[in-house]
Amino acid sequence: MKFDLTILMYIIPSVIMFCCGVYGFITRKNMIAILISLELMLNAVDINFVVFNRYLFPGQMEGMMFSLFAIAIAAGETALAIAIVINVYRVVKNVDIRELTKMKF
Amino acid sequence: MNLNYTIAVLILPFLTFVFLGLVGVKMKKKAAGIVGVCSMGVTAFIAFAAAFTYFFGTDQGQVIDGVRQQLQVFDYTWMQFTKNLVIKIGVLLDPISAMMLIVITTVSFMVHLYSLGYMDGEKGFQRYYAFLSLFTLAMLGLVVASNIFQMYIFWELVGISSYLLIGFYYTTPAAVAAAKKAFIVTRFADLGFLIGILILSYYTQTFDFITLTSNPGAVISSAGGATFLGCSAMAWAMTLIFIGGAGKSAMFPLHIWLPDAMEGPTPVSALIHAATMVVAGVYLVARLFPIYCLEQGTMTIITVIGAFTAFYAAAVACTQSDIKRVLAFSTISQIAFMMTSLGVASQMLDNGVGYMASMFHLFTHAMFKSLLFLCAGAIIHSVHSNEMTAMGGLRKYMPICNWAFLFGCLAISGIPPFSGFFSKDEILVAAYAKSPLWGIWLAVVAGMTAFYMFRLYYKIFWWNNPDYGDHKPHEAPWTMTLPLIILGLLALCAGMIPFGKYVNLARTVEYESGINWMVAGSSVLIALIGIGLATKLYLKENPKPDRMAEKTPGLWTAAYRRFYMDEFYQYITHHVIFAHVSTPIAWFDRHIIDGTMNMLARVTHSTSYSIRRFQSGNIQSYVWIYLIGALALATIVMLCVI
Amino acid sequence: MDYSQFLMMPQEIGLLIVFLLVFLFDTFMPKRLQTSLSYITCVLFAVYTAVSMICPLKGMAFAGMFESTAATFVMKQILNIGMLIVLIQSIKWANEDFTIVRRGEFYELLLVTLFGMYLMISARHFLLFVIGLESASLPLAALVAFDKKRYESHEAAAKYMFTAMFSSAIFMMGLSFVYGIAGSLYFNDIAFKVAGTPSALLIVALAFVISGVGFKLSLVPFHLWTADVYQGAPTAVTSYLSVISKGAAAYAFLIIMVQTFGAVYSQVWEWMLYALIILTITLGNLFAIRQRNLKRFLAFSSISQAGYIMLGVIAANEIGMASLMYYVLVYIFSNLAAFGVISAIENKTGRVGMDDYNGLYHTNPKLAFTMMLAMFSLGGIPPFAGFFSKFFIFMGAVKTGEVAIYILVLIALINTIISLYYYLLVVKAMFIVEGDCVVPRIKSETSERLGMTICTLGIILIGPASCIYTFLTLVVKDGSSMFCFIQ
Amino acid sequence: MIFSNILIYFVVIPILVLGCLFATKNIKQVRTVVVIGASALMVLALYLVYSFLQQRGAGNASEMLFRYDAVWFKPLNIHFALGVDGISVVLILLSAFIVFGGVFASWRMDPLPKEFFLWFFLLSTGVFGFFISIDMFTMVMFYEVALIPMYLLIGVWGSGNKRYAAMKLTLMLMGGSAFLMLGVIGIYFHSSADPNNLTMNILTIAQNNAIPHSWQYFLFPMTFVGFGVLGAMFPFHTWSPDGHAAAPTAVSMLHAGVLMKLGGYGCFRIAIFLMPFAAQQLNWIFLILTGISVVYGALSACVQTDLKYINAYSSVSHCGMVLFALLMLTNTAVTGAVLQMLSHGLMTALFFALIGMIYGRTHTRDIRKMGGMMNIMPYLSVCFVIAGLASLGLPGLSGFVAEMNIFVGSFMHPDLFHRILTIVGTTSIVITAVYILRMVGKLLLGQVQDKHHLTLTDANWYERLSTLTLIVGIVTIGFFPSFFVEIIKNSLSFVKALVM
Repeated sequence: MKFDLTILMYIIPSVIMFCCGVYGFITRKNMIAILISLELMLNAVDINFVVFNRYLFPGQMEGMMFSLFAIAIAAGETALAIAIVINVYRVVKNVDIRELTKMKF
Repeated sequence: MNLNYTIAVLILPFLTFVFLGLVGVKMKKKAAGIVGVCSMGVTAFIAFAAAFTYFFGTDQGQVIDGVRQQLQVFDYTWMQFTKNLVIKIGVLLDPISAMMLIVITTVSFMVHLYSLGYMDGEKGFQRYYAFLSLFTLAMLGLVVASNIFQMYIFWELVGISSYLLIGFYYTTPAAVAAAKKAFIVTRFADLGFLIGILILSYYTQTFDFITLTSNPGAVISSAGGATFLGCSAMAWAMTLIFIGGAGKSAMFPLHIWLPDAMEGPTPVSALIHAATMVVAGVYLVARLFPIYCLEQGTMTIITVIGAFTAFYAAAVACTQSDIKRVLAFSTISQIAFMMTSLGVASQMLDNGVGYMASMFHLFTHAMFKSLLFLCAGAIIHSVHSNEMTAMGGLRKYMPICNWAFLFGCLAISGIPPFSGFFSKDEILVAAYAKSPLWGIWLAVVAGMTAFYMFRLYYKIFWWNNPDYGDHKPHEAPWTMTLPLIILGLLALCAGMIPFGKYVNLARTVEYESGINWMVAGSSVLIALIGIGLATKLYLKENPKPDRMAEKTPGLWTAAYRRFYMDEFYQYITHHVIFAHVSTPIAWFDRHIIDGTMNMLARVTHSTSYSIRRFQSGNIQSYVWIYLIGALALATIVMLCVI
Repeated sequence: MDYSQFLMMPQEIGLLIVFLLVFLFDTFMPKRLQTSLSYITCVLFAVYTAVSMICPLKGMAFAGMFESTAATFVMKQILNIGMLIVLIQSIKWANEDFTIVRRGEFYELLLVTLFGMYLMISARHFLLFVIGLESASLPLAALVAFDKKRYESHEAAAKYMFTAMFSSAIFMMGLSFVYGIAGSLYFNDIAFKVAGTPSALLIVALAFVISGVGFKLSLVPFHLWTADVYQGAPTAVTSYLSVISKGAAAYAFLIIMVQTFGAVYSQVWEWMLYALIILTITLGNLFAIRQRNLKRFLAFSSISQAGYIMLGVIAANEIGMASLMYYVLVYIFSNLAAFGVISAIENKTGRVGMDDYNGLYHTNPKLAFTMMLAMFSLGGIPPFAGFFSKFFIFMGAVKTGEVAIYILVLIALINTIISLYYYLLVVKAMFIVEGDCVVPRIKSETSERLGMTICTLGIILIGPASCIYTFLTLVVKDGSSMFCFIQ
Repeated sequence: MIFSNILIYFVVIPILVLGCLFATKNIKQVRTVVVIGASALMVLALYLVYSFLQQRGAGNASEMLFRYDAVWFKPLNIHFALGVDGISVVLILLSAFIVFGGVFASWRMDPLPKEFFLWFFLLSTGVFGFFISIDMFTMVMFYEVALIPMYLLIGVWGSGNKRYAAMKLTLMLMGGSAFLMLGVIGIYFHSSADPNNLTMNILTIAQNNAIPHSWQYFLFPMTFVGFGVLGAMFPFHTWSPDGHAAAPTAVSMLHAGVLMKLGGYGCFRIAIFLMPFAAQQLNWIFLILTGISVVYGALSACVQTDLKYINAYSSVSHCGMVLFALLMLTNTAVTGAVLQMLSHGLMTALFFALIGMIYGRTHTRDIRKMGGMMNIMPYLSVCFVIAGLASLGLPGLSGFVAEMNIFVGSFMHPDLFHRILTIVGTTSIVITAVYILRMVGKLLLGQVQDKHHLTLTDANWYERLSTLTLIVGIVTIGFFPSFFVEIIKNSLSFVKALVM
């Protein structure tokens, strides 16, 4: 496999996006912000798939299809995550992820 | 008549032992004693019959071409190590074993009889007879052993029965300690014996005495020049075997157990620690004598150790105050005589007169020493003390005992015509023949013997006349005096036997031996000097002996304390082995070895505790570790692959 | 579209039918019959399990994205058995006042996750696999949060959800790389493409993929959610998580690794797994030593068990695969026995601490006995099934013949001593420690007893009954062509 | 049919006993069941010896008799294979004796007698199973079956620091079995030159003799250390003092008497037998270790004050002797090792039984606090003395024949190094005498130390039965060693062809 310049132009931003997502996940306190970071990561994945499909394997649609499914899954995940966050909020009146450390060691 | 029946001398005591051991407790004491005595009587009868048939019979092929044959009259394979190395339980009849049969059964029977009176009323009377039977069995098995491993087996059994009998009064701490000491010291020596057997059998591939002794040259050459630490393998083997014998026969420096062993009942001392067991070492050397003959180095060791022990024990005996201790040291000294005699003997020199003398002395010594011990027993029985200070003037109260004891003393001092004279004379002859040094040395020791024996005699029967109070000493009952009389007579006349005709190294029927009057005269003279000195010092109560002791305090105390040998051993065992070997090992085991195991557990635990912060409960740190983990996986593999 | 291909997935369809029936019952059942829902579910599921036994079909569906083989069929049946036991054991809990209003959801979610696991097992295309993976894990997050009145349940759900999302993002990132390299997401196609010297991208991709599946299996260092979630979740869900979810993931992991990346076995993922196994077993054990909460304790124990299961993957041969399935089966019985006891006691007294079990034998001998059998089986003590499964999985690993694997197995074996230590701690608490037992004499429900009896019988019988292992080997042999890529 | 084979009953009977015990209601029933079970085992063992000898007498010279072979796990070629040779036969007999004695020694077990006997018989199942197996898998399985009950037996019914001791013992022994398991698996994968024909059957493996030498260097230490832990080999012996000190009487008996024999038997049957090459090449390492065990255990015993510790260290010494002799690889030494197993089994069991009985009366095991027991309980004391004498190798009792076979056999080794080690080993007979006599002297002889002891009673009937059983064994071996040597002999001629 050879990366030409065009593909890199897409891949590098997507990797940066992914890293930003990871960074956000690790540094943010607010759970919603963390969810947003997760979305960034998942979207980077989608970009990857689409770009690989478009530039490397143009004769098929596998990557595209995967992206579609991944988006759907991400949506489902987020919905569920938000539900859980709300649940947590109801109990502790807080969405700071660093407060969720009652169970440890 | 076939000599196979000789095996009965082993079976009978064994059955008696088992019988008395199992049902003895349920029996009346008297009955148990009578069972023991009768069984011993029958055993003695059989042994005598066997011995007499052997020496005087003609129809068994005992004598071929004027040489007495070694007869293997019983043979049973007990355990087979390999095709050649087989432990057999057998009966080997040859001059020395036949002679020993007589000695052992005689003394044993006397002691059995004597004990009826002596042990009367003791707790554990039945047990006592059971152990006596066990001892007799072991001792007889030892002497008739047809192979060296059988000898070792019975050797051990002798040791254990000695342990049991010394510790007979098991509630007395001193007896318990003495028994333990006796067993462990002899066990230590037995280790040498065992290793010696291992080496010997490794090279010769046989345990059998007949095979070993009939061709000693082949035995020596079988090692094929193998050496270990500069000495030939056979020299090691024979020296180690001698160490076994030295332990049993209480040679210096392994003698320390014998004086303590006097804590046992006196008849036991008479039987085991005077007449029979302690001569086992001598017997062992005699048994393997043809091989020893060819190992001159070992022979020198035997001679030196024997001669030194003889002197040492005699010196100690001069100062002891416990009558049994004196007798014990005298026993050590006398056995050392026999040992030296073997050491100086050789095939070439004088046709092995030393060998014959040694056996002869063994024979006579058994008679007069057991007599002396039994007398001592009778005295203790009536005075209730072992100490000379509690005695004196007993000749009036115990005339038979007095005469018997005097006979014994004369015999041991070598005054003709008592038996000791003849045998000791032969020993001196052999020693002179080897080297005048040994001869003079032994003659001096013989003088000392006469001195301390008469010191003992006078202190007991003369000296002063203390006030015995209500408990006047009295003559012992007939069961005790009868053996004294018989043994006294034996002590008187046993020397008259033309011993050399029956027992000699070449086992020939014809044997030239006569009294060497030169040697005999001088030795008698020395003995008389010793007796005279003792008479001067001890006949009547006087302060001279004490003054003499005060003049040489160091020497006297040292001799009285047996030249500190016990303290030395005590130091070695308790302060070196127990305190500086065993205790550190036990500590090492608990703290280092076990500590390592515990440490493994503790390290696991503390690791577990210290890594708990990874499980911090914080999702972000979880994710962080997750990511690092995934990347690390990739990195490591990348580094390896690319 | 060829509808006949749905015939290739009878188990999935059966499960869907069960799901629908439960859903219908739940929706239209009159209130007074509500308590019977749990029994109905159990019966339905049992019937389904039994019926599906008779029609093992082999073949492909959806253009080869879905494959049904003898092995997948058996694996699903194994999961079914575990599921059945979980269902039986949870009856008591589901009928509690608090849960009864929502227990319909409980069963539906459980069945859906199982469906997802079926897909994971049968997937031969990563798209289907991801769908299976997600549908197996998302409902579980809801289940973990099921116990609304307990704070721990929420915390656990949040932890599970966030880490799961993160891990699936990483996993899909890895997949995108794989796609970039291979141009296909079919397992078989990828297998041909990845052969040869591995590129850096492939190694990163593999690390990501492994971490994604390792998350489900809770391999160290992807395991950190496990303990918290196991502790926080309702016991019924914990037991489900610890056995069924883990079993399905293990099998899927094996298939992915062997069938897809077999060509880079000795170059790449053998060593990755090597490190993971050592870490997983050792750290799992080290953490387990200190635990006083039994659910948390079993979480760490299950982490280390996962390490042992992975030995079957690193073996990458038929014995390894058969042993892996066997191990999962045994593990289901052993772990569910333990959870059965825990939930029986928790339901009555609310206690899950190890100290609460002190002297349990004196008040509840049968529970203590069952627990002890479970512990022994988990610790690999004969004649219980755990011994056999451990022995076979070691044999599978050693069959590779590499010295490194011998060392790995040795490390694993030494770790069994540590694990034995903490399993014995439980036994010690129940049998040896004196003092008054805080747990009174309990009369457990019939359903609980039934569940425990099944597990006990399983623990005792599965080992010596050699036909099971033999059967699994035959099943594996049937699809052994997938090992042809292993290099 | 498997049930036509006599051997299987050695496993079936204990399992039946287990089943019956579950059904028992009171102590009387428990006792009835266990007595019947133990007696049945004893009768069976005697019958086995009888029929074994009969078969040998009829000229059946094959190495293993009573063979039975059934495929168990076909894919891995694991069989349920049974067979005994002379060594296993005598060890089975020993186990039966000790189980019998152990049942009576724990007659008054309290609390939970039923559970006690459950574990007790589970342990027996393992022991017998181990001895009758010739398939490595079943051997390892039964081996571990025998180990694990120890944990509960010590933990629940023990005394003193029992939790620590039980855990330590179990973990150390299982640690050994971890090495062992790897060794066994390794052997399996090298058992045959043909990779499709791998086997767990030790006879086949020995016949194939296909384990590459390089692998033997690895697998031999694995298996030897694995079993050596149970045989109390030097650095791995520390479970023994603690474990024995904490264990209840019958458990100590069974453990020291039988279980430690599994170690020696396993070392022989798996390590040495299957890997003769490595056994010859590597034996010097293990000879040094076991030689240390022999002397070191004995020296440690000299300064202990707890009766059980003395005996535990003495076991270390004596069991070290077993392994020591096995490694010498000479016919006589191996015979000696087997005899030593028998002898040590019986006399240690007797020792532990007596210590338990004395402890049950005086409630102390410190020899400094006791004395003069001979006056108070003559029967027990006499038994104690007999056990002691057997231990220090008195001719006529079992210890002597074993040790002499070992020493003579070891000394026949052509290598000087081995002979010197043998001499080091022989020193143990002196050290043994030291600690045995010290123990006997302090405990039994002398004055009564504690006047409360004066009221104690002597043995009752079940204690007498228990001790007598063992003494009969000790004396029988001591008097008729050739009977046992005869049983073992055929098994060794086959070994000899392989090893020497």
